[in-house]
Amino acid sequence: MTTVTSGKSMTRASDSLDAAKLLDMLRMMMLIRRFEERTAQSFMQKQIGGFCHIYIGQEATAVGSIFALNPGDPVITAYRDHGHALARGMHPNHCMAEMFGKITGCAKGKGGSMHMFDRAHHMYGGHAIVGGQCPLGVGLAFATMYLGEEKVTVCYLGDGALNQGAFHEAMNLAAIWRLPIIFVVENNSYSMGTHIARGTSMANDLATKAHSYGMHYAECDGMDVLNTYDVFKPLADSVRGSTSKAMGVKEEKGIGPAFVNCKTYRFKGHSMSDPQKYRSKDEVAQFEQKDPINSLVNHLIERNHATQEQIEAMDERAKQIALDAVKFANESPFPGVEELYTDVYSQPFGPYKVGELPIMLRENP
Amino acid sequence: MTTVTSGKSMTRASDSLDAAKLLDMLRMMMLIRRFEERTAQSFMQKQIGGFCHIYIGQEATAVGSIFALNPGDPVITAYRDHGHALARGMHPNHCMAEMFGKITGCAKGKGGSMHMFDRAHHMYGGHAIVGGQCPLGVGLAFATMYLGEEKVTVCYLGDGALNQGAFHEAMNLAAIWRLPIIFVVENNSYSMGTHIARGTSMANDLATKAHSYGMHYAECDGMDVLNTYDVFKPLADSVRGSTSKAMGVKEEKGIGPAFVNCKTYRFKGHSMSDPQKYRSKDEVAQFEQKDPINSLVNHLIERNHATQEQIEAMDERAKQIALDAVKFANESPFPGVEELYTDVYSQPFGPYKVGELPIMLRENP
Amino acid sequence: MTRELQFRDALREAMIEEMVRDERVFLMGEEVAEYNGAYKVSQGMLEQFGPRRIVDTPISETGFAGLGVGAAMYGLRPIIEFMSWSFCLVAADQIINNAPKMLYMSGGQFGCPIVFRGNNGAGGQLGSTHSWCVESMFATVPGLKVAIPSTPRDAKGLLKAAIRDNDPVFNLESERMLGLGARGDRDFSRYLHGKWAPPSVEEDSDFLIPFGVADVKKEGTDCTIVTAGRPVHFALEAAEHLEKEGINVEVIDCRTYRPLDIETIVRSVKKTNYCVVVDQCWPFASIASEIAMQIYERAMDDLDNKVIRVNNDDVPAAYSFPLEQEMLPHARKICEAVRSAMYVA
Amino acid sequence: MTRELQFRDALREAMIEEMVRDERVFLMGEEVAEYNGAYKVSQGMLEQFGPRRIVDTPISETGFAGLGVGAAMYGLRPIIEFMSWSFCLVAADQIINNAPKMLYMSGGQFGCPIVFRGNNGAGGQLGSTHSWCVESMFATVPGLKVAIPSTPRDAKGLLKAAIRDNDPVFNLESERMLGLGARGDRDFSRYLHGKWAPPSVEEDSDFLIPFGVADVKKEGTDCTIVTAGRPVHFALEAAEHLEKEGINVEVIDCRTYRPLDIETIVRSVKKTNYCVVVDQCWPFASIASEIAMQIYERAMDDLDNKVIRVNNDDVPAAYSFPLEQEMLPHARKICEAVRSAMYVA
Ligand SMILES: Cc1ncc(C[n+]2csc(CCOP(=O)(O)OP(=O)(O)O)c2C)c(N)n1
Ligand SMILES: Cc1ncc(C[n+]2csc(CCOP(=O)(O)OP(=O)(O)O)c2C)c(N)n1
Ligand SMILES: [Mg+2]
Ligand SMILES: [Mg+2]
Repeated sequence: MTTVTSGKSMTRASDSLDAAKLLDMLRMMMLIRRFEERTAQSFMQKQIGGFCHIYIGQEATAVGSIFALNPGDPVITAYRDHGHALARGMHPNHCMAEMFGKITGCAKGKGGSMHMFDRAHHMYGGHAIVGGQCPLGVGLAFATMYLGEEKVTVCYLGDGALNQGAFHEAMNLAAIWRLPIIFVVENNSYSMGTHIARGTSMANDLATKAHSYGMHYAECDGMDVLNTYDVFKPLADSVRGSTSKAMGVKEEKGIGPAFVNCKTYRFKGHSMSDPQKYRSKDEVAQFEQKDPINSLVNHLIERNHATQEQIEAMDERAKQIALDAVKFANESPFPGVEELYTDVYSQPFGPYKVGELPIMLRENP
Repeated sequence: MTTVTSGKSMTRASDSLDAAKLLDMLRMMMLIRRFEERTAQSFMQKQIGGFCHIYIGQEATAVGSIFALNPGDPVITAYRDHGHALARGMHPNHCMAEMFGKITGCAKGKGGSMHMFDRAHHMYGGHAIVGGQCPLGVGLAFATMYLGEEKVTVCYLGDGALNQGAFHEAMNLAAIWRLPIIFVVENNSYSMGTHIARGTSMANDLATKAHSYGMHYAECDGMDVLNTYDVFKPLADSVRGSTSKAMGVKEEKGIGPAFVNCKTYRFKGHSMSDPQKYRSKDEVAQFEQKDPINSLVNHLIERNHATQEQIEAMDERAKQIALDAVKFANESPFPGVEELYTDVYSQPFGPYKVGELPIMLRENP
Repeated sequence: MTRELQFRDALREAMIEEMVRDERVFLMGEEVAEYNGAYKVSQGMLEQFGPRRIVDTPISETGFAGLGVGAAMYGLRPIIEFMSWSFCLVAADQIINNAPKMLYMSGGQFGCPIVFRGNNGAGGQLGSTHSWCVESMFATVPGLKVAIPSTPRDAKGLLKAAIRDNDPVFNLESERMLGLGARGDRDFSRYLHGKWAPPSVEEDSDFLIPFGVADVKKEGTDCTIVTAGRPVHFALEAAEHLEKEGINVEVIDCRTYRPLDIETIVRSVKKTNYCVVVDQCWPFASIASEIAMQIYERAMDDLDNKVIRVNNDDVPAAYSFPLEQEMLPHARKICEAVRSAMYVA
Repeated sequence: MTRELQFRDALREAMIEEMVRDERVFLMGEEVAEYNGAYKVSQGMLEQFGPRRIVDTPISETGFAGLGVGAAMYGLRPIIEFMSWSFCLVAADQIINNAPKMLYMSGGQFGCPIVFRGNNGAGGQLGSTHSWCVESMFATVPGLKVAIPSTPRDAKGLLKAAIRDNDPVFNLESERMLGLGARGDRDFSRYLHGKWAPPSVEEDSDFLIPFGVADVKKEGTDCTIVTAGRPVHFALEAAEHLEKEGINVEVIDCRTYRPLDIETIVRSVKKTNYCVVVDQCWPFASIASEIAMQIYERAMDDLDNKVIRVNNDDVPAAYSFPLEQEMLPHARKICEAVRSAMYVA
């Protein structure tokens, strides 16, 4: 119960990844990066509205963890969710179109930046109320256990969510029922302008928080996609399919829930309207030294897994995909006002109507 | 930060209590016991309505802790609150009359068993939503710190409240601001029919929960009033008047907040309508051996602080006071229906009216 | 032959039948399993279904309400019991942000077939924090459905329909009604006989009461009383009194507030030309305000007087017995409202 | 001379003046101090008052809302900022159980002089969980007072009154209005000139707008529009359009919903004989239903047609710009409602 793992002291799971897989990881991080650059640009051009939280800097967190999962493992996160959606497999077009508020978006424009859902890819959404996704994640894990499935749910949260009651209730429920869930704190040290040390007691010792729930604790370098993978791969495998005597099984399987402190950093402001006076340019620059994409590139080049040209080509490709997504979003139509009254109820009454599924699902149900 | 104190290894604070003080403690525990017997009886006779939670068995907890406080230290608790109200100094007549729903009750019959308030005695109420009093307690402590007062707030909660988000948010706020507050879990092992081990992860190690907030932890034998006092007296004195740099002071005083695990037991059911199938008669009998009143009686007699006759006279007196309280409650009038519209607003409008203070306060403002 | 069935048994029958029928349905809440339910609604269900499907929770309403929503997104069909709806306030975000909006926010991808149920309204002298009536606050939220049964028959039929519904349903029961059916004829009231007990499972295992269909609990000619839930019984009590005065009221039980069957209400008002709306919430922006407003919208010209509403007094619930009794929308208030609506001095 | 004062500055002035006046007043909330407020309402206040009185919190709404209630019981006068009222749902129990009922439950012993304030209603494309309008849900709760200002003048006067009030006040601001006053004449609208800016502190440090006093924001003769908060601006926009059509509406700003100044509303309806009620909540059991109902109760005979209400569409708030815009109770809907109320085809 009081274990602390960091992926460093063990045989590294990533050692068994072949070059193709490593290049996939890089490709995905590049895609997220270029996609987010376009997102930011489109926001400035007022093609995207609402709150918009950019994932740049944290790419290794989503990619390193999600690559460690099986395709059917449920994933759920907070509002800073573009990276997770893409890493889980959402097509960039549908992701961008959603932010443009277009009918071709993953949620037909009804959700926006903070609410990326993709049923086909087991992405149970971005959620905008801080901490609110944690009980939902527990529900996903409960459902997989209830159905006897061999799955692990990954529930991401920001460090700011550590202070919400919902998070604590979720941790406790997961623990008493040994649910197959991993809570991942994407610990970028800030919730808006509040440094974690101002908002969270014992911020420097999240292990004790996990242990206070009797939960397995691990930490990883969220700026290093391989280290993140190294921590998540074995952890996900041991959490997956956990069962509990409390739910009536005779023999308990799996290690039950776990908590991962993923130390990362966001290179951009909290949202697009953040003047960032709470941190120094130096601090940002220091973390930019640890750019997760550069690190993986260096790793690949050192090991001759890729050439500089290949890398550049990949990056060009990522840029192109991001640009295509903007084009797709731009050219897509807005939902008609009749969409106001669809998707309110599955069994509608009065003025309500059943909606059509988003084209994303109709293409890939 | 990782201290654990239990009152056993240190010089005992209770050693310096003179016989008179010890007899006061006994008198109060006896009063609570006899008062609660009458409460239960009156409930069976349908003179008391609603939910009614009897404190019998837990007397040492309220008495041992409250006797360690200064008169002005704020106290707040949950719905099992008769013992705290009496220990804090509320007249039994007003306490009983409240449960009878009479105008002479501490809250003019508007609050009932679960809501015992006494402004003159710094009793900030019993509160009926599990865990809901924890943020309020933090607010009391914040106010005393804000005003620069030398006070400590004691916030009681049941073990069931450990699972509520409100409790966790309160713990964190208290910790980051070093508020002068002691959270006291009256750990009677059950929330209704749920044993703590079924509802709370790491139920056997609450120290880690406290430490996960960087909070001082102590535990005491809540069946032993002297041990309880021993733990609370030095603790209250070191928490009292704590200050915090976060609030702008230069030099921090006090040890900040603390958390006490007070192991106790309720001899009666959860409420008056509990068939108690979740625990064995043996278990109850075993704890009855540790009756807090008997223990103190034995202690006093062994040390020749009192004779058996004196003790019996005290108990007779307690019975008489309880009986008088019932008589007082019985003979008091119900509030008139015009009371429906008083005390809704301090600055009323429309149909509302300013209320008169309860006679309890008019007599002792 | 009418079964003598308590309200609590009807709720239990509904859950058991649906759990037998559909493996995805489970019941979760505080003390629902080993304790057999704080109010014995789930008595025996742990024994029948085991700890996987009848799940005791810690006191963590945000946690287990949200768990239910997540499980529903995954395809299960949770029944989440709040020991009292008063305790749902600590879970408000989960039940009114997540449950009703998931389908919309996800563009139709993730529905939320979940039932939240428990005691609503004043119990007996529980004081202001424990006496919430949540229908006014929550029926305003698009995405939810709200049922509020008044008899064992309706309790069973509505709850079964709720469990089969693909949308989130709030089922508002009443601690004061759980024992109805066991206290002799007073409860059955001569108006309700046929409408009292549901068919047994042998007779009809698919006995469902569809949402949005109001029920005329007592026919009458002189004045329409619109209500639902526990106040139906206040209204029937008032009907008995008024009958002695020669006033023959019609009592309409909305059964669900969302959807609201305004057609049935309007039809009755067009017949009686007088209307009283009774609801157990506080008056301001209440269900009663809404129903009255909708009656004006659709039948103003048929009204021979104003619509009169009867609510809780606009004050927090007091503990003291006489105060609590007076606060409720009780029969005497309803009688007065009907007389006043009908210009009877 | 009217000052060019933004809504957000008016809120800040109110807080600063009251904090200078009364040492017991403090401001607490997320990002209110070092960040100078997520929306710059509290800009500079940390510098002026220090960290004891301008307090940054973690994201713990239940914790700090409850803290405020406890501190108020002790005698302080907290101002608790919710970055958005949408986030108050996680604190619902503290704000609607503890704050408004403490005085009652304690039999008058412990009052709760506290202000909860923040942005209410749709921001700009924030989606359904971030676009709550809480007035319908919360104005139903006895023990609370609810203010909803529409101009910088009212914002200052009402907030100062709220801070001095001895009861819990919910002050419902609007992200869409914080910048009003900086965008040129459109905001000032020719109807509002005199009613725009409050006096400066030098002119009147006790400038308070009493609760329960509605304000006729525009006089008119043909139809009464009753509203408050942001929709006042929709109504004024509608008024401009309608004026061109020869319809001269009267726009009444309730300013507080609880207490509600029904007299002023009724007086106007008696004059115009037509009425439209506009509120930014969802229609069912809304403020609009309530106000309409009260108008029927008091002035039915003076109405020459039904009261028409304009609300948000009865659907969750969508993110997409055209959907969100259409959902709101905007000027076009109001114009249509007025025409229909007045039988103008
Ligand atoms: C309950 C609630 N309170 C406040 C907010 C406003 N808010 C949105 S994001 C945020 C900061 C969250 O920080 P963190 O959890 O660390 O995530 P990060 O932005 O760093 O990814 C705040 C306060 C909210 N969405 N929900
Ligand atoms: C939020 C909430 N949920 C449920 C309840 C119902 N309830 C009242 S007391 C109780 C058990 C509490 O147990 P504990 O905290 O251990 O206190 P004890 O009764 O042992 O003193 C429950 C579930 C409540 N009052 N509030
Ligand atoms: Mg963060
Ligand atoms: Mg207990």
